[in-house]
Amino acid sequence: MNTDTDRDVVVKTIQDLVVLFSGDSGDGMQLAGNMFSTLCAVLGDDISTFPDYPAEIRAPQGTLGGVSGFKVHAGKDVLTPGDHCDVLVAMNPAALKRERHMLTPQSIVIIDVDTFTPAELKKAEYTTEDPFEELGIHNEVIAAPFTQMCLSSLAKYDTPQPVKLKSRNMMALGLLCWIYDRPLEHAEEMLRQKFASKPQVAEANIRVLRDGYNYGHNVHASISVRYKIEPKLQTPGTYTEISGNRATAYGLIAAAEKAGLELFLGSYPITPATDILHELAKHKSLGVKTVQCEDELSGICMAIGASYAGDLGVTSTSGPGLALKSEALNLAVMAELPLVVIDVQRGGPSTGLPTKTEQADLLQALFGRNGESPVPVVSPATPADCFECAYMAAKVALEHMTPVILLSDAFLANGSASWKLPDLSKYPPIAPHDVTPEMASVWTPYRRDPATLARYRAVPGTPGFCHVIGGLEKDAETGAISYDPDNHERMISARRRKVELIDRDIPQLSVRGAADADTLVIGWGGTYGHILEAVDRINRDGSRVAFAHLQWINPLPSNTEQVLRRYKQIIVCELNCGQLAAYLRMRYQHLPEVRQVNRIQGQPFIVDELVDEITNYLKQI
Amino acid sequence: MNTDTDRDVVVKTIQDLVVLFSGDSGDGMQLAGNMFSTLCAVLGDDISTFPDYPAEIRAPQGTLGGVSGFKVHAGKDVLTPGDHCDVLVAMNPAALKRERHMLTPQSIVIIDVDTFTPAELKKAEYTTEDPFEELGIHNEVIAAPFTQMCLSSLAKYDTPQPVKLKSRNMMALGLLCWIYDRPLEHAEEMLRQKFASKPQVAEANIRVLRDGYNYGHNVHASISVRYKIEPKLQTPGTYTEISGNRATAYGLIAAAEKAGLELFLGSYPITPATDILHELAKHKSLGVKTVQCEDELSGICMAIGASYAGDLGVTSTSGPGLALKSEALNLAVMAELPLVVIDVQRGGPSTGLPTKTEQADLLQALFGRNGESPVPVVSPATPADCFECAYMAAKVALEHMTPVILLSDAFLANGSASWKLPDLSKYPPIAPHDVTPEMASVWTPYRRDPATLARYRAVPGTPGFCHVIGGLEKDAETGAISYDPDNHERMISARRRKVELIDRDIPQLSVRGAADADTLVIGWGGTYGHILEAVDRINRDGSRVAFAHLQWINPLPSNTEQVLRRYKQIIVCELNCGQLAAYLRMRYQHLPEVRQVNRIQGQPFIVDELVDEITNYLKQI
Amino acid sequence: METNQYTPEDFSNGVRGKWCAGCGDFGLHSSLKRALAAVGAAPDQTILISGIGCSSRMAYHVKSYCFHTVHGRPIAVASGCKIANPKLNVWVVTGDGDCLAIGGNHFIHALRRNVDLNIILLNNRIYGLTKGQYSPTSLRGFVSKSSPYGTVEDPFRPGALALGAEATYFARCVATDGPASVDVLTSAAHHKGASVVEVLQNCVTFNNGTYGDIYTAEGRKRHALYLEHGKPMLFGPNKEYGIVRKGFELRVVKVDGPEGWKLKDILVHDAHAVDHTLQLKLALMEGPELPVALGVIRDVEAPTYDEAVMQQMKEVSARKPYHNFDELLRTSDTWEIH
Amino acid sequence: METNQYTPEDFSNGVRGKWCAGCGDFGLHSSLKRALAAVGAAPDQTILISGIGCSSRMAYHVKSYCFHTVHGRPIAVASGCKIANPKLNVWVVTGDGDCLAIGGNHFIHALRRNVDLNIILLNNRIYGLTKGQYSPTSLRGFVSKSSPYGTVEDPFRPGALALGAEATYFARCVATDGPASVDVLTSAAHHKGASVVEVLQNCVTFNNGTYGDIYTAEGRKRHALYLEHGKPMLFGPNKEYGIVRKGFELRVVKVDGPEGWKLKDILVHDAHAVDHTLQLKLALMEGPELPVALGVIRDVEAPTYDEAVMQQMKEVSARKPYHNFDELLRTSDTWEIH
Ligand SMILES: Cc1ncc(C[n+]2csc(CCOP(=O)(O)OP(=O)(O)O)c2C)c(N)n1
Ligand SMILES: Cc1ncc(C[n+]2csc(CCOP(=O)(O)OP(=O)(O)O)c2C)c(N)n1
Ligand code: SF4
Ligand code: SF4
Ligand SMILES: [Mg+2]
Ligand SMILES: [Mg+2]
Repeated sequence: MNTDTDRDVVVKTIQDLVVLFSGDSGDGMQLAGNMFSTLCAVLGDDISTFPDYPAEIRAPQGTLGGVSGFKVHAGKDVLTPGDHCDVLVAMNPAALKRERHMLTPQSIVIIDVDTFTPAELKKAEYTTEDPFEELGIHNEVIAAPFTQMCLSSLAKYDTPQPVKLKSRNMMALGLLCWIYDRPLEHAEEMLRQKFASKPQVAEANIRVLRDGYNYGHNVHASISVRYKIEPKLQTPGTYTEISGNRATAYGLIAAAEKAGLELFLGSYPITPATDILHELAKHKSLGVKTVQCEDELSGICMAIGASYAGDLGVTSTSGPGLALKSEALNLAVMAELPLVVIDVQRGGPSTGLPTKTEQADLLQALFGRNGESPVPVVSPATPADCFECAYMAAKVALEHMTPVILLSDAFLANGSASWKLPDLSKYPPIAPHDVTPEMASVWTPYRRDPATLARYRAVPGTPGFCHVIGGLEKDAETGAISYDPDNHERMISARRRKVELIDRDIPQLSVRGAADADTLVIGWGGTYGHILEAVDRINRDGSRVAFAHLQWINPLPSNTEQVLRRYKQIIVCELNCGQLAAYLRMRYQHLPEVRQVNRIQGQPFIVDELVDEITNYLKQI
Repeated sequence: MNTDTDRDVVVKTIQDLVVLFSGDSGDGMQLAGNMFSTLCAVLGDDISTFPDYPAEIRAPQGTLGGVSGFKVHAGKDVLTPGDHCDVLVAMNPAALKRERHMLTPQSIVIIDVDTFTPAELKKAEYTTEDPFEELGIHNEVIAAPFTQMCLSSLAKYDTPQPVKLKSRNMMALGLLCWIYDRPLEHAEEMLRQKFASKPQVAEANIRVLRDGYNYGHNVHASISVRYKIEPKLQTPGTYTEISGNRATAYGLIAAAEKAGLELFLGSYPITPATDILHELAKHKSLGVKTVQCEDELSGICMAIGASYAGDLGVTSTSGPGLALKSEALNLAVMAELPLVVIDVQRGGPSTGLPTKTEQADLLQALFGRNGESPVPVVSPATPADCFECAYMAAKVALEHMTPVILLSDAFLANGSASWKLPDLSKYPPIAPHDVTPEMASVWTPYRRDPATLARYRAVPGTPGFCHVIGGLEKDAETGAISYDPDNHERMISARRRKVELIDRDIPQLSVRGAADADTLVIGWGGTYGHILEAVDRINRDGSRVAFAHLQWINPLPSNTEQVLRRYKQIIVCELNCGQLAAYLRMRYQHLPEVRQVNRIQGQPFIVDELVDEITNYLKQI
Repeated sequence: METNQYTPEDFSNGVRGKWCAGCGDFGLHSSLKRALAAVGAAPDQTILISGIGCSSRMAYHVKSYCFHTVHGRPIAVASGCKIANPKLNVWVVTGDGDCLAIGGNHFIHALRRNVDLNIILLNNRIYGLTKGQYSPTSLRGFVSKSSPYGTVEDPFRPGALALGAEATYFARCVATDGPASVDVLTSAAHHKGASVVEVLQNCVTFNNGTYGDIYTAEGRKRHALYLEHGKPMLFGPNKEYGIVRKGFELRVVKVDGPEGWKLKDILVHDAHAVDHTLQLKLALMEGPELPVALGVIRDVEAPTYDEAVMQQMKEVSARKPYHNFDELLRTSDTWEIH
Repeated sequence: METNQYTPEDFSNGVRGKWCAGCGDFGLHSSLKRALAAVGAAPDQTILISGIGCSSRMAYHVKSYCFHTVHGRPIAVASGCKIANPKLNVWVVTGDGDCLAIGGNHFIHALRRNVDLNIILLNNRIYGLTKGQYSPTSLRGFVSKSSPYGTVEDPFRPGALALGAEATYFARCVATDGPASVDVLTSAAHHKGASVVEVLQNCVTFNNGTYGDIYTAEGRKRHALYLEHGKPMLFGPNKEYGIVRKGFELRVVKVDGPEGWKLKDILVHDAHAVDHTLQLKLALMEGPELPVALGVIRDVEAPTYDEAVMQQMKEVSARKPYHNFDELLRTSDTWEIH
């Protein structure tokens, strides 16, 4: 590799960097972005990524509807994929147009100049011949002839031209690696692995990648700066890059192993949850059973059946699927069986915005069932936290004999971060709440553990515990069907109290930020990074705000009320119309003023906007 | 008929009367009760009835599980079926045991003494031979040999004995008619109608009925008092007796006629909602189409399809069915189509207590769907109010282009009251929000009426309005699929605002009871009568309480907040764990103290208990 | 019947059935306990899953691991049980509404997948528990509470639907026909894969007499064909009638009668034939021309889903280098930070 | 094709299909517009209902009253439309996932009820829109994102399932086989009752080549049997092969070949036969022994649900004394208070 001693180019050291790879759905932007983020992570950067792809199957090539993007934020203390980008790679005019709002005056734009033809401009609905003028972009532009370069790189191969052009993304990646000083070795290794069965393809891609890198070197006269990202001092250890969906799958696998059970997933494919099914389907060597069911109802019912029969039963879906599962979920509530229900939220209502993110299933998760039906709800803050939450969800389900809902979202699910491999031996044990042989003479199905009110599971096959459970109300003592008024009230309250008692197993709510603040900002789920960044910035700028983030929403951490009452105002930030805010008011009377910052646009928060709105509220007390 | 001049028996005039008919499932208690209530209503009494039958298919004859009851409250200002009974008719020992808690020291007990044999006592799990002593019952008992009397009444017929004994209930009814001075003519007419196709059966029953009446006359020495219920001055007019489910069906029929549409019901049978399907299935001569669908999902989807194609689409179910319908309900939210969804609530969660009453589906109705999904919710206060609410639900659905949920419950559905036949010409018009030919050039599917934000329905078959709608988010202007962030936010808020604007069409919240009260008692749905009776009693007893009852829960009447803020404390009474209370807190910040009276026993409130709990709270401010 | 260590009483939990007097469910209940004993698995190795309906109340009257689930879903729940633990015997008790109305989708998919379940479909052509609405098996024109003027739709024929959904096993019995029911249930249990046993069951309360004289021993003598694998299809009080093929049709003929048909002309039942043409025709036979087929109509070997899952797990396990979570982690693309 | 006032262009809304280049949905899209024109109903008298899937996107590309509903439910929604207004032409466009996985129950019940819908089932044996999971029609062993080691279940055969659910109409065509598709779709529209058209459709992106050479004109010449009612079942480049019955089996023979089979021995297709034995066998034919049947396999008259509902309303209306709400009220047991 040609690593020269940059004579004419200024090398700047920066803290972090946001690159947005953007192009047509067929341009391989997800791969380029993914590889770039890994290259950064390998060098010790924090990373946060955000893929944003169209819901359309295949919008016509070159049109605005077909633009697919992948944002990578890498560097020090990276919490979000970033509101803006430092570099926009636009592989065609449509990409430039769609993503122009991501630019700041300082951003660099890299385009494949070969695609800026009148025909392509027309497809992207430009009305003039000067796209930059038309869009009012006055940034530094690197107009690289990626198409031509890619073709000449691969001149010696006799594959058809459209196939060759599939490597254009590597040209862009190579150039970026040169500008940001990322050595290519690891990237080449990744390509070799990805195309292990097609070495020719790997070789071609590596060739283009190197030529892209060299192009940077050769033309550096036209590039004013090169950058070095200041390395972050990360905790030493072994790292990988992980998406939220994969972390969720891993958390379940880890929990099943810890509990000594086999893992059973009953699921029906649905965006953006399907990758959990895909991931778990691979791991048959770990005793993981996955059944792609005929529908969502079957998905949850099979998981309930598996759980009844002794597995760790899990079902995964997105919002519309959770709606379909709600009737059967109540069976698990009533039969008091362990079950993990994963809802990777997307834009709603109905089919809504299937590939976009949103946090609008919270009230559905809490209340979307007939009758009084308390179900624990937990929600991860980051892609890596999906691992922790899935693990805890399974632990709570098995130990407290209850279904648990895990509320992830499209942003967490598809986004990724670097992740220090966990040491499972350090994780808390998981003890399924099963009968022991001694109980045989006294056990009845709804006898409860006085400490947790969990009933004891008698797994079919266990000698001496034949019994019947089901969806009808049962006598607390005998387990027989009961329509007795007092018994019903007793059982309703036991089911409720059982869920409340889980608060002993979950961490207290902790508060970050200014200690003497009057205002508490509170959030939940995948908005964590954005809110934290906003709060940090506000505190750095001299105002004082505290910040708390809820992982468990039902039960709430036992100190929640006390924390909330400490402040003069509470600002709840969420990607819906105010569901957590409503829930907090519902739970606690006479709270301090609850204010709301809500976005419901299918997109993550923009930190700038959060800062503005929170700051505005600060002025109002 | 032998109407004598009661020489030895005291005749007392009373205000009202509660009779509880109780016996084995096969003893015809529902029929006897129903007839008695009609006889009272015909004489001008207010009535309120409460059937309470077992969920078991057929518990063994004579056992506690097989007891079936029917309570009739008749007289002046009758609001509920009554906490206790003035007369308990117990056709067997099991009935006596099951219903003993309904007795006050003044109650009269009428038994069929022929059934109090050792064998029957054993079936009913008595341990001694003196059931009254064993149960501690010291009331006045009329021990009538109904069985023997019935057999001798019918001696001349050669039907088998078990068939003859099916008329035992008429013996009891006849006796009651004598004691409470209800002439038999109307009862005989009812029997003739009921058994129109079997005149022999009618004749036999009439014979037993008359003999029961005469028995009262003949043995009056052993009955200390006869009663006369003071007639109530009801509004003159034509009356009938109506159950909540029939009133619901009638309200829909009336609304469809008013709107000039055909009525379409897509439904799957489920207790206690099935009678709505049964009732509507009869009325094909009114253009009512009913489809018994393969499941609840089909039920709502067929109704949506019918609504799309121009009918008034309705689907009816109970809680578990509402859960199953929730995904498709969101399609109606997103497609903005008119639809009435009826949930006759029962005890939950899951299959729960299928024949018992409960109000625990409120939060499910409000929030049980993925995404931000506002749906109007209305709930009737009495069986007759089911008519008004069904009518209004249809009106709102058609005029505001939205699904509407009607929350009835088992108590309302099966209970009945006398009902003055409505004059449909006095009801507000219903104008489906359909396109007009002039709109053809400017119309797009999500163009809205500025006054209501309702879009305009273009019914297939209308020339010039071909279009596509669906569950994906759509552009507000063009109606094309849109993933645009701002458009999504705009549509979310339009859907929300549209529902809020319905408050212009619904009555203001009115307050009854003491004008200077510090405490407001508030309720919703079928608990109306019980709460009102409790509040009236408290006010009569010298304390001061105001009372408001919510019919519309979403949107809330526009003056709700203002009303609530007038008081020092708000007591929310409901048959759940506090769902309306939670909702009010969620909706309005810093309300006065919200207190709760909750029962969740599968039974209506007991007025005495309401009085106690409310009175207790009164002491606390 | 095999001899083994369990008796029908071992599967009795002592709770008396709460069906109406004369309900066919009583008959099936006693046959089921006898069949369970005959199969020979212990009560605690047996799972019985039901949905909601009169029929589904069976779960309260059998001593085993019983789960009374929600309406329409027992087959899905049972599939989860069986796939989780293929060693257990899993039974489903369901009704025509539970299985074929709300549960139709799970029914057809379980058959297609061939999950090793024993599905007892108590077909009374009515919704009993909800007190008398027509069901997907009610005959056209049937008057019920929800069809006061008669239905305007044809019923499913469970055999046709099952075979259309790739069923490997289908059998039929009459609820009150004890010995034949026990035989069929036992055979269903021995079949590896999804077995459907359609039980013709009379609902005395809401649909009395729906099966006409097939419901009586006398009627069956004349109008039922008890199928036996490998045996000629003979029926009638003296087995004097038989079934023959004519083109693609079936016909009833008198053996040794004036038309000259001989025993050798009579079709021989092949329950194991993979092609289901004749089996389907047998399942669809009905009066007055043809007798009603009882017994095991189809019973074909095919890989079961639950075993195939286990098999695949074994194979993959043997091939893959990681067998616990820690090893899984090491398969990722990782890097070290020092 | 009939001549009438509408052209395929009248059913075009000008929005270009967003399927992958080469997707079979394009072919069906153009055949559908041609069939709609051939049927002769106006665009605004036509309803097209779809679920969710690549195939279901059809709703955005036809000018008529279109409703893109939710996954699995288009047949239920369409049934409501048709029963509400039987005068309209109601089409359903659905996929193998939408119709046979999540939508399976509505599919079988709509067929049983015989609601007059025209159901176009685009069968690509894959979930396209969610980017490549196996479907209920994927062949055993199929490797996909959700079955990395191959599936362990057999597929549905849509013809068998449809006929098992009492379908009165079943036809099959290949998405790219324009004229034959137009014929079949037109015939489906003319059929009174529920018609199922299985369209063999290639998903170039996730399941390319699943139909082998049947997907090419050349392959069909050799391996497809185009059925025509009343015509002998002949196929092959020169129609030199035919189908004959042997017992309950079908066999391919060479006409006028060495084995001596004559044209008169060849089975004649009877799409209108009520007994579906032979039709089912035709629907299930597959290589290598047998050709794949295309065209109208079954087309039988039977009362439709929507018309029967209307009929019953008329009859009851003529009998009942009340015809508006006020008259209904008067039928109750009432009394006067003065
Ligand atoms: C989700 C849901 N929908 C509807 C019901 C009401 N329901 C209970 S059983 C039943 C039908 C039972 O019919 P079937 O399965 O034939 O059983 P049978 O009582 O005839 O034995 C219905 C509609 C329910 N319990 N749950
Ligand atoms: C309730 C629900 N579950 C799952 C999905 C996700 N989903 C959308 S389309 C689809 C499968 C589509 O397959 P198919 O019907 O065969 O259509 P194709 O794309 O192959 O044409 C799935 C699983 C959804 N949109 N809604
Ligand atoms: S209603 Fe019918 S099916 Fe149910 S228990 Fe009674 S007789 Fe049996
Ligand atoms: S994914 Fe397959 S089915 Fe979908 S549009 Fe592309 S080729 Fe067609
Ligand atoms: Mg039944
Ligand atoms: Mg498909």
